[in-house]
Amino acid sequence: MEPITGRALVLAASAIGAGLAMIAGIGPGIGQGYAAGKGAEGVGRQPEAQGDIVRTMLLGAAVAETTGIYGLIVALILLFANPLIRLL
Amino acid sequence: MEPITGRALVLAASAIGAGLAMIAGIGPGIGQGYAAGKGAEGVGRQPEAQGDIVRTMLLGAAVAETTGIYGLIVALILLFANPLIRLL
Amino acid sequence: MEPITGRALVLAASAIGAGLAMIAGIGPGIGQGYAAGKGAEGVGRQPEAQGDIVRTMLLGAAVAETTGIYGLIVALILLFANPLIRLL
Amino acid sequence: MEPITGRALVLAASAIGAGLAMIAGIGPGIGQGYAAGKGAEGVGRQPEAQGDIVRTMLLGAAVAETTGIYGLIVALILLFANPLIRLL
Amino acid sequence: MEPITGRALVLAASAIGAGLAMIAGIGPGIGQGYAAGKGAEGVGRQPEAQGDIVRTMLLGAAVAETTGIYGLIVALILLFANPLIRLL
Amino acid sequence: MEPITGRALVLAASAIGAGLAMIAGIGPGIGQGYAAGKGAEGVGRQPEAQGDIVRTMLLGAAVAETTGIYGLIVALILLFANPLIRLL
Amino acid sequence: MEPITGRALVLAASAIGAGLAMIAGIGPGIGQGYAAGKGAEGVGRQPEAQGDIVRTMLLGAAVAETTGIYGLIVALILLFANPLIRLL
Amino acid sequence: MEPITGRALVLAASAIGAGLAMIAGIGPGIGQGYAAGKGAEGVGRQPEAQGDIVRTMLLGAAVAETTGIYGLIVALILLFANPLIRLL
Amino acid sequence: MEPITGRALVLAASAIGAGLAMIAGIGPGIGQGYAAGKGAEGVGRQPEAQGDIVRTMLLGAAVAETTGIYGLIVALILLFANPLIRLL
Amino acid sequence: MENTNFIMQFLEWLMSFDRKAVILAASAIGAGLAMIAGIGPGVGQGYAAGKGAEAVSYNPKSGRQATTVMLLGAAVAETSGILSLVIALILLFANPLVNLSGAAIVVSASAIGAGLSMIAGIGPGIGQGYAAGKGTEMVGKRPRLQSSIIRTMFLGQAVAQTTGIYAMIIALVLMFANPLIRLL
Ligand code: NA
Ligand code: NA
Ligand code: NA
Ligand code: NA
Ligand code: NA
Ligand code: NA
Ligand code: NA
Ligand code: NA
Ligand code: NA
Ligand code: NA
Repeated sequence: MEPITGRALVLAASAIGAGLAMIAGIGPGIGQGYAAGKGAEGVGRQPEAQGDIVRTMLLGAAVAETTGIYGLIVALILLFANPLIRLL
Repeated sequence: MEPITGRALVLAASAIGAGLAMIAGIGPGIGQGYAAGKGAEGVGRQPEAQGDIVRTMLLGAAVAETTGIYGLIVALILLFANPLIRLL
Repeated sequence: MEPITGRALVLAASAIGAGLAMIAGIGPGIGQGYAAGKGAEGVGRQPEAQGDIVRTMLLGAAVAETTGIYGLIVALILLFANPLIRLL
Repeated sequence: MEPITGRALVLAASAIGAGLAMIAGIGPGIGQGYAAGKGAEGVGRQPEAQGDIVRTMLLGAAVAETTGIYGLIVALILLFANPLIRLL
Repeated sequence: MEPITGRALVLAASAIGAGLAMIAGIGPGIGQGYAAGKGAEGVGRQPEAQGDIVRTMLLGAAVAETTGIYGLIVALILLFANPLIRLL
Repeated sequence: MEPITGRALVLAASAIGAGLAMIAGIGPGIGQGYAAGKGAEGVGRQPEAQGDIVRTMLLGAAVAETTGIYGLIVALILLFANPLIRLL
Repeated sequence: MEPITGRALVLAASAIGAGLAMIAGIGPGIGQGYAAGKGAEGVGRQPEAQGDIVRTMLLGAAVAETTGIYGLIVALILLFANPLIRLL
Repeated sequence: MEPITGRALVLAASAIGAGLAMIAGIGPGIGQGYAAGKGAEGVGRQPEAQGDIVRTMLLGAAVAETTGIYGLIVALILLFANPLIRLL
Repeated sequence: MEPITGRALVLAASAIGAGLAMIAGIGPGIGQGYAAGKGAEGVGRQPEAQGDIVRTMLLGAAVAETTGIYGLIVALILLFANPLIRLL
Repeated sequence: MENTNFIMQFLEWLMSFDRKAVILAASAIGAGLAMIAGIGPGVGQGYAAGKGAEAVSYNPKSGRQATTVMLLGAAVAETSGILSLVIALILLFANPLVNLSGAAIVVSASAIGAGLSMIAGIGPGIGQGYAAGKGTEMVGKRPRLQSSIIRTMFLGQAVAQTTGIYAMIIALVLMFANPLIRLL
């Protein structure tokens, strides 16, 4: 009969925290999709500038990805390298 | 009368964390839909550039998918390869 | 007065997790609707390109559906093939 | 039989707080994606101004990143330099 | 056997409050990203007005940052200068 | 052995209430960023009207700031001049 | 040993309710910022109509403020003139 | 030693319900601000139609206010004329 | 010492459910405000069509109101004609 | 036996109630959550209304036709709001969960899960309303192309409905064919 320990509580909260952190991914999804749409529009209008357009789109999308990555990193830390249970 | 164990608490929280992580999917859904609309608009205007437009749209949409995939991966980890219960 | 078992707690959390995962469906709904609007606009402007416009709209909408499907899959797993209760 | 301590409660709440703080990342993701789209559009229209466009886009995106970084910093403080447990 | 004290409860709530306060950062992220996109567009169209455009963009972005800073300050107060535990 | 008092519960809830109130800051951040973008666009198009444009932008942004300030005030009241604990 | 009373529970919930009510402030912040942007744009285009533009912008912004004020009033009632504790 | 009664639980939930109801105010704030921006734009373009524009803007804004008022009414009912405690 | 009854629990949850239902009001507020803005713009463009424009705006706004009304009805049912407590 | 564990204390407190009370309380919250879907149609139909007003101002002659398209498109955009209302009313007036056997906490969580699931309806509501607005705009501009514009609009709206349908299925499964209580 193993009761709920403090360790279990911290790990349970970590699972929820990891899920919450992933919600940040809404942002890059919307933003990069906007860039994709504008890129497709631009390529249709100026096919000769396709290289420049796609390169700018991808550069901007890379910048827009960062906060999604931050969320992923915090989630992976909570799941795989949980620093909180060491503080118990 | 089997009491709630710490293991059960962590697994319960993992179910909720997995659900939360999927919410990230809102972003790619909106963004890629925007790209789809812009792609359809562009193809209507420059049918001769259809190939370039659709390719750019799909490239941009692939980039916009990533944070949705991150959310899915975190959810699948919580469900199928839960690293937290090993820390109990 | 029936006591809560660990199994019940995990299943209860799975029901809530399934509900949360479906919220991802907001994204494809908005995005595909945007594509629908742009498609209707394009068909009105270039009726001769209707086939190309609708095909691009549907292709883009299919891409935008994925994260909604991910949410559905995670919900179905939680409801019908719950892997968490096997870990109890 | 180890009960849940106050320390465990604070650490569990810190895991959830860290997850919540990451949600700020939605903003920069959307905003920078918008900038990426506008940058790609601009480069297609005025290829000769590509340098200026991309530089302005990146400068503006850097400004838009800050609140995402604030969220990350608060999450990392909660995870790695938790000041609250020192107050117990 | 140290039970959960009122002090621990207040500190745990402070961790969650700090995380919630950071969510304000969504706003400046979106807004400043919009300004970045409009700035990049403007610089492409009127390169001769680049100085004025960028200066206006940064001035407006500074104004848009404030509520993100408010959220950060409230979070830092909760974490580092918690006034609530003095009221216990 | 100091148990959780009503005072502690109210103060804990105040920490969460303060965090929630800051979420209002999303609004001014988005709105003022929009104004910044429109201001930068306008200054690029009509440099001769820069003074009027910037003044109108700042006036409108000041109006848009108010609800963010309301949120901050409510949070500071909860943290520094908590009227609820006097009602206990 | 003072246990948690019903009075304390109501006051704690009032703190959270006050924080939730402030979230309404997102709306006026976005809306008035949009008006600010449109006002700045209009003033740049028709400087001769500046008086009319700004007056209409401010009138519309005043209308848009109301729901933010409602939220503030409900929060202040909960904090300073709590009618619920009288019903205990 | 006054324990938490059912009455206290209902009143506490009413405080939270009142706060939640106010969140509806986000909508009118955004919508009316959009109307304000469009009104200001229109007045700048057709100053001779100012009366008609402003009247239409205010009529539309009045319609947009209703759901914010509904939220306020439900909150005030919960706070000042709570029908639920009579059902206890 | 009167313990909390099941009736009280249901009524407390009804207060929260009523508050949640009102959040639907965000939608009509945004949508009708958009219609108000477009109506004002249209009236400025063709003042001679004012009657038709306003009538279409109001008709569309009436359609957009319904889900706000649904939310209000569900809230009022929970508050004034609670069918759940009859099932107890 | 005094339990010092606050999670166990809370769960024991919850289970001290009549099982029906816990399920009905969760149903009240689930009904409230389901209504949040109403944000979608509100935004979307309002967009259509604005586009309708705009179309009338551009082409007063085709105004009536554009208004008809606005109403058609907006009717489709109402779907998720109606579905959510139905789920909420079932939870309130014909609650299938209250007489379900099995652990009360699972049945209660199912009511909340059903409500959460319906929130997905925000998406189709906004998206279909946008399509309605664009359809209205184009029919106002090119009334002769009404049939192909409307057909494209409806096709796109149908595609945009799917995630709302998925959500309703999950809600109905949780309410009427709950697979979780079989696992107890
Ligand atoms: Na970024
Ligand atoms: Na991505
Ligand atoms: Na996708
Ligand atoms: Na920033
Ligand atoms: Na600001
Ligand atoms: Na304001
Ligand atoms: Na208002
Ligand atoms: Na309304
Ligand atoms: Na409606
Ligand atoms: Na779909």
